[in-house]
Amino acid sequence: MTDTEKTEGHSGAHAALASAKTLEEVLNTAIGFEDTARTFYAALAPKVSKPMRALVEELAEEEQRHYDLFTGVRDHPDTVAHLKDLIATPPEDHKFADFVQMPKLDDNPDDQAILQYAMGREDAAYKQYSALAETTPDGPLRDLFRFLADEELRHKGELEKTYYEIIHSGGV
Amino acid sequence: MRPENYRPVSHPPSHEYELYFGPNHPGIEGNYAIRVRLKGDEVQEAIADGGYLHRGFEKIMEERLWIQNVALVPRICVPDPVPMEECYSRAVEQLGGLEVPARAQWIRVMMLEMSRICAHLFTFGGNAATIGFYTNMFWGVSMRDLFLDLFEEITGARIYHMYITPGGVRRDLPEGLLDRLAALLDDLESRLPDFEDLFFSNTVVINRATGTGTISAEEALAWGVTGPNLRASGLPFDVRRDDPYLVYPELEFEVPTMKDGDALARMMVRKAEVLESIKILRQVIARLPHIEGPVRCPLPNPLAWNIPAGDTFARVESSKGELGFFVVSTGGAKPWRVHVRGPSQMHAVQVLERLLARGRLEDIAQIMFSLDACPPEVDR
Amino acid sequence: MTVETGTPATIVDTIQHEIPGIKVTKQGERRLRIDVARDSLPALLELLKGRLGFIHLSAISCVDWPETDEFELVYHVWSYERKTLASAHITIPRNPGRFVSVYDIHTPAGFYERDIHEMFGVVFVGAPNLRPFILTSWGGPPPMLKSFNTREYVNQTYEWVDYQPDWLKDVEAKGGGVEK
Amino acid sequence: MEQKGTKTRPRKLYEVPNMDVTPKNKGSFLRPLKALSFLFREPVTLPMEPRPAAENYRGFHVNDWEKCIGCGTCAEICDNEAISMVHIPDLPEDHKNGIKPRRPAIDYGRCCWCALCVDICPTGSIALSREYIHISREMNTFFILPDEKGMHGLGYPIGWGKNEDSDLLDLKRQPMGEVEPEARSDNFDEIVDGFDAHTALIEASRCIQCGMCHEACPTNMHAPQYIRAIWEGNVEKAVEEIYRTNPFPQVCGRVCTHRCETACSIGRRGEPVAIRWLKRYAIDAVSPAKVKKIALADKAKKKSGKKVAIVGSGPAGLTTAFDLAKLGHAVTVYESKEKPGGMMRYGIPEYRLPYDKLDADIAVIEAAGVAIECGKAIGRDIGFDALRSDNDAVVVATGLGQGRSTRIPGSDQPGVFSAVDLLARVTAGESFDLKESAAVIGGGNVAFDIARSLARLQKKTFGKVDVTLVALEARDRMLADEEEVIEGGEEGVKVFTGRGPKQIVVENGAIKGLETVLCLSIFDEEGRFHPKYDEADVILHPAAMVVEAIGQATDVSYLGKDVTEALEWERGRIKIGRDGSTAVPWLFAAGDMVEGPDVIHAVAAGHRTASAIDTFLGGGSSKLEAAE
Repeated sequence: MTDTEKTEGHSGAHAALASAKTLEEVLNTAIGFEDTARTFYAALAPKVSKPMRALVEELAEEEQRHYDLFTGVRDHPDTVAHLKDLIATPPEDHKFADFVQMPKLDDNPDDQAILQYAMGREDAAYKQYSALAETTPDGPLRDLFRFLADEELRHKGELEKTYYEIIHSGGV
Repeated sequence: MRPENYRPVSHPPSHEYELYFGPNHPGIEGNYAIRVRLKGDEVQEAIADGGYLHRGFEKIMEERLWIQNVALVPRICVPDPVPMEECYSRAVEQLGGLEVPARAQWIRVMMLEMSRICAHLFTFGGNAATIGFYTNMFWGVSMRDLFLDLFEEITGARIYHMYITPGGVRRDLPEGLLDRLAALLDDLESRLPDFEDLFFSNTVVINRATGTGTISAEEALAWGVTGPNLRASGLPFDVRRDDPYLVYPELEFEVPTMKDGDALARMMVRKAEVLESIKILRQVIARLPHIEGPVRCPLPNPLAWNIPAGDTFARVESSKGELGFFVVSTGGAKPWRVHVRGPSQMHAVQVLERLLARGRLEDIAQIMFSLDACPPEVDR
Repeated sequence: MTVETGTPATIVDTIQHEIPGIKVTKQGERRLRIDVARDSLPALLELLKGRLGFIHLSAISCVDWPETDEFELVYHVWSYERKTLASAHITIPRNPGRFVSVYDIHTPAGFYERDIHEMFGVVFVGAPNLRPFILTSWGGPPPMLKSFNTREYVNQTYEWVDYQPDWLKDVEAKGGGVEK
Repeated sequence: MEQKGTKTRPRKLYEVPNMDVTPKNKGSFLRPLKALSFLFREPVTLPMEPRPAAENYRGFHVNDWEKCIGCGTCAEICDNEAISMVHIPDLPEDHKNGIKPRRPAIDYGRCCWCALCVDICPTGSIALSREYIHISREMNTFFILPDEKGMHGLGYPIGWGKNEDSDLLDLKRQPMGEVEPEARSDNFDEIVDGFDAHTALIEASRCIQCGMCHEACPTNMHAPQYIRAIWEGNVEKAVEEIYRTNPFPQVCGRVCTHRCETACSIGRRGEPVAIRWLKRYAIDAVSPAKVKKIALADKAKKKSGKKVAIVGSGPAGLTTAFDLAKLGHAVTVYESKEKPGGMMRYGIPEYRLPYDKLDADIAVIEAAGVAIECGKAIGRDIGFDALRSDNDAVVVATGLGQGRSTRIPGSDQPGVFSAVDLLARVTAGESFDLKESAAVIGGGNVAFDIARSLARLQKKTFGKVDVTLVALEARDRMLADEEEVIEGGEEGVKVFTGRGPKQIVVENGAIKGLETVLCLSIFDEEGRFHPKYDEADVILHPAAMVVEAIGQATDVSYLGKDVTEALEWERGRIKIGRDGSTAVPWLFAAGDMVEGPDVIHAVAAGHRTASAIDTFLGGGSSKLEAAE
């Protein structure tokens, strides 16, 4: 399962991001990704069965918050300084998602499939941004990629917790 | 007064009068009252009147668990509580089939004999005080206080120890207790000659006590006299020997007796018994350290402890005489009936009434105290 | 002074021989339990005292059995010679609760019968003195009867102390308090 | 009256012994003056201030509020009723672990300082100090609420404290016979023998009636009452007390998670009373016919004319059915499997819970008038709406029948089973492709149930055992009961703790083994369940079949579209009120499918749901003890 398959949501994303120069452009692309994810989940919600709907709506809201966060950073008066303190406490990578298979989402997925799909997306995004952070020289652009990577990782951590609490429940 | 209001009222003949002796605390034993009909100072008739120390033990013991009664029984007899605890515990052990470990038996003998010495030290005081001779009382009671200190060390309480429970005793002896006991016994023995000079061979006391309240051997047997009072009339009967319990068969001790059966004889027997108890305690002090093992057999949870149905009559030789507990169980968690047979029930009522009838007003207190009649046992 | 202790066997034979329908069981080292008809109790005591040396009446115990509506009287007599305690058990109907006094056989019976009369209400015909001794100022029923409820009597007659210490006021202010 | 004053010579009855103590010489009149010598001796002077009491002294009470759990046993044993318990609201209160916000107060107008309270205190918190002076004219100062500082806060040392010799509690549990590992390795006979009458009596006698178990039990069973009944030898009364709250004594007597024993105050310093096994002893000791008579004593005579359908015959469904039937409602239970009992039958191996014992409980429920129709799957054989139309109320209690899969790579192979399905097949006796070596993923009781069942089947077919169990949790934080882990080990189950499943290795169509990675920690900073893996540390556990026992899910497809839409949902489960009611007025839900985790909680939920339905059907206040 190569990386590209994992990120078919971000079509040709890698090339676009690599070529972008200014903070402005990078943030706009990232916001674009969040927007596609949000609309994807929003569209999925009505289709799934009601027990699962709340979960998908939750994911949509989560993406919405990301969207607002990134736009907030973009419109921030002094983006560079703001980025510095945002990177201060990077979350940990629990690596759990590395071992979760990325399912195809049909029209009637169960909660486990939905969560696995979401974690797969976050994991892919995180890997992508951190890879870019590595390859960009020091400076605001590198901080931005670092920030985006942290955000995706934090989101993934949340999803892993939810995954565990739902799947590993029941029985004594 | 109009004739129709006249009603005949009987008055005693002019030369006789009725005296209420008490209710008070004659000597040290406990509140008691005697109604005496006198001619001059010759007692014609005496009627004992108890009930001032009735706490209804037998009734409230029927409403308490077997273990809870351990806290009640010592309070039945004020000067000599330990035999009460032992007698109740043994009755429960007999009914429940409990095996008391050896060490506990020896500790119980130690407690019983120490308590006997304390009670007799009381009578040293009592016999003296009832004829107005108070020094002996101060000496006797102060020696007794040293024993109470040892009781406090062993059991945590001075007089009502609540230490002997069915199945053994509640705790083992503290460190070095036996040595302190041995020292105290030596101290007591060294002081006995002082008591002797001051009181027991005091001509005034001897004259006063001789011939007072005499009980012959047949009368003693007929009236149910037991303990030192019986032995003072010449009959060597002692429950520790006739109906042995605990480890008394393994102990050497004499049963001191006198012949005359009067107040003096009773004093002498009690004084001799103090020596015998000291002898017994010394044997216990020698043997106890070599007797290992638990001090109590395992008991079920006291809140859920049924004693098998049945009845038993346990007897103990208390300082006053033969103490008996008749305990009936219907297999429940509480006794069905506990009848306490205190020795003073004989000495303080019928025996006292008969002896007073032969005596004089000034002898009343001495006669009662020479019998060591203990009102709390009578009233329970 | 040697007093040969009669083996229980000889005691048992003598008793069973003399009094028909009597049941004697050995209840321990120096204990005999005798179940006897109530009418032959005085004769039994006479026999025990006269022939077998049971001269000491240790106690008379009374036990109230409401279910069978009976009093059980137990006469404990001790023999100094044979070093044995014989407990003779008889039962008498609760009402009229009368029985013959054995005072003339054993003087100590005077106290026990008087005590049982006072505590259980049993009337001993021929007893020298059944006047109240302990409960002189008691107007109620014989208190040792199982029917007499001491807790009820206490609650009717006496007041429970109502303590109001400061710590209790604080606890009650917080909504707590003594649990009944 | 004898003649007075004459000296009668005693008739020679007995020989007078040699010990003659008549005073030798009367001594001179002045002898007593020797006592004057005391004037010149040093007087014995004692200090005026109070003498320190002996080490064992029984003085005023002290009570360590940290240790005290407010169980009230001191008040129970006090022979003068001097101790009364005082409720103090702001103290810690935790019914699950047997802690009550109350402390003993002592009335020194009644106390006789016997220290029985100290000797029986389960936690050893109360003791008598060496303080003995208290002088006051103020009556209220004699009623004290002692803390560890004591009556006047002077912190006197403890005099009579808890001590080995005088401890009145029986801290050791009666031994329980069990089948030896060797003898049980290849069969499903019941392991625990159960108490015989004598041992049960002694075990029951250990209970001090403090009632902590009653409050800790999810369905508030009357354990103190039935234990006391067993102790009195009245097993029928014990069964009566049990059926007041639990129609599954045979089941709960064997497999309950015994929350009561966690709260038992004897467990503070010793082993808790074996409350679960005593329940089993009581129900085993009474004939089934007698049990029926006792259990149905409070059955309503008249019929209510109302009909209730219950989907699922697990503990929740059947308890609801039992209560409603006793209230006079017509109840039918629909069960998809061949036999009723749900997880109790198809999830618990027979060595834990024999099926005839389960049937005995169910027989009593059927005797109450509950009709159980097996092999009827709602949604397949009977439509849900058809069910709705001819019933006044419907209860769904289908539990968590579906085993979750880890969905790690290779988990879709034919040799990979879910524990729940496999256990059901073992119960039903259906054959399946048993391999000589097996691996089980999961660390809970279900995982151990399937691991130990496989061990038995392997021993029976292949003569040897090769089962590896892989659990995420560390050894000291296993989800499974301790005895499961120990007994499993005895039966040859190899247990690996702290391992997360990575993938199932498959080579040319056959399973070779299970790869796992080290799991560093399980909970994150906020204490939420979020395992952290160290991908460097990988182990391959050779196995030819794999069973996943990592969780269970509910299948609610039978509800149909519109009911599902009408209901409220929370994380994949129906959202219910405390009494089992749902957003749909006539539909109720109970048991594992809405809230777990075990049989006893399902029974409690069953009671609550039954009383809610009874009210819904207009039955008014239900006679049943509604378990709050």
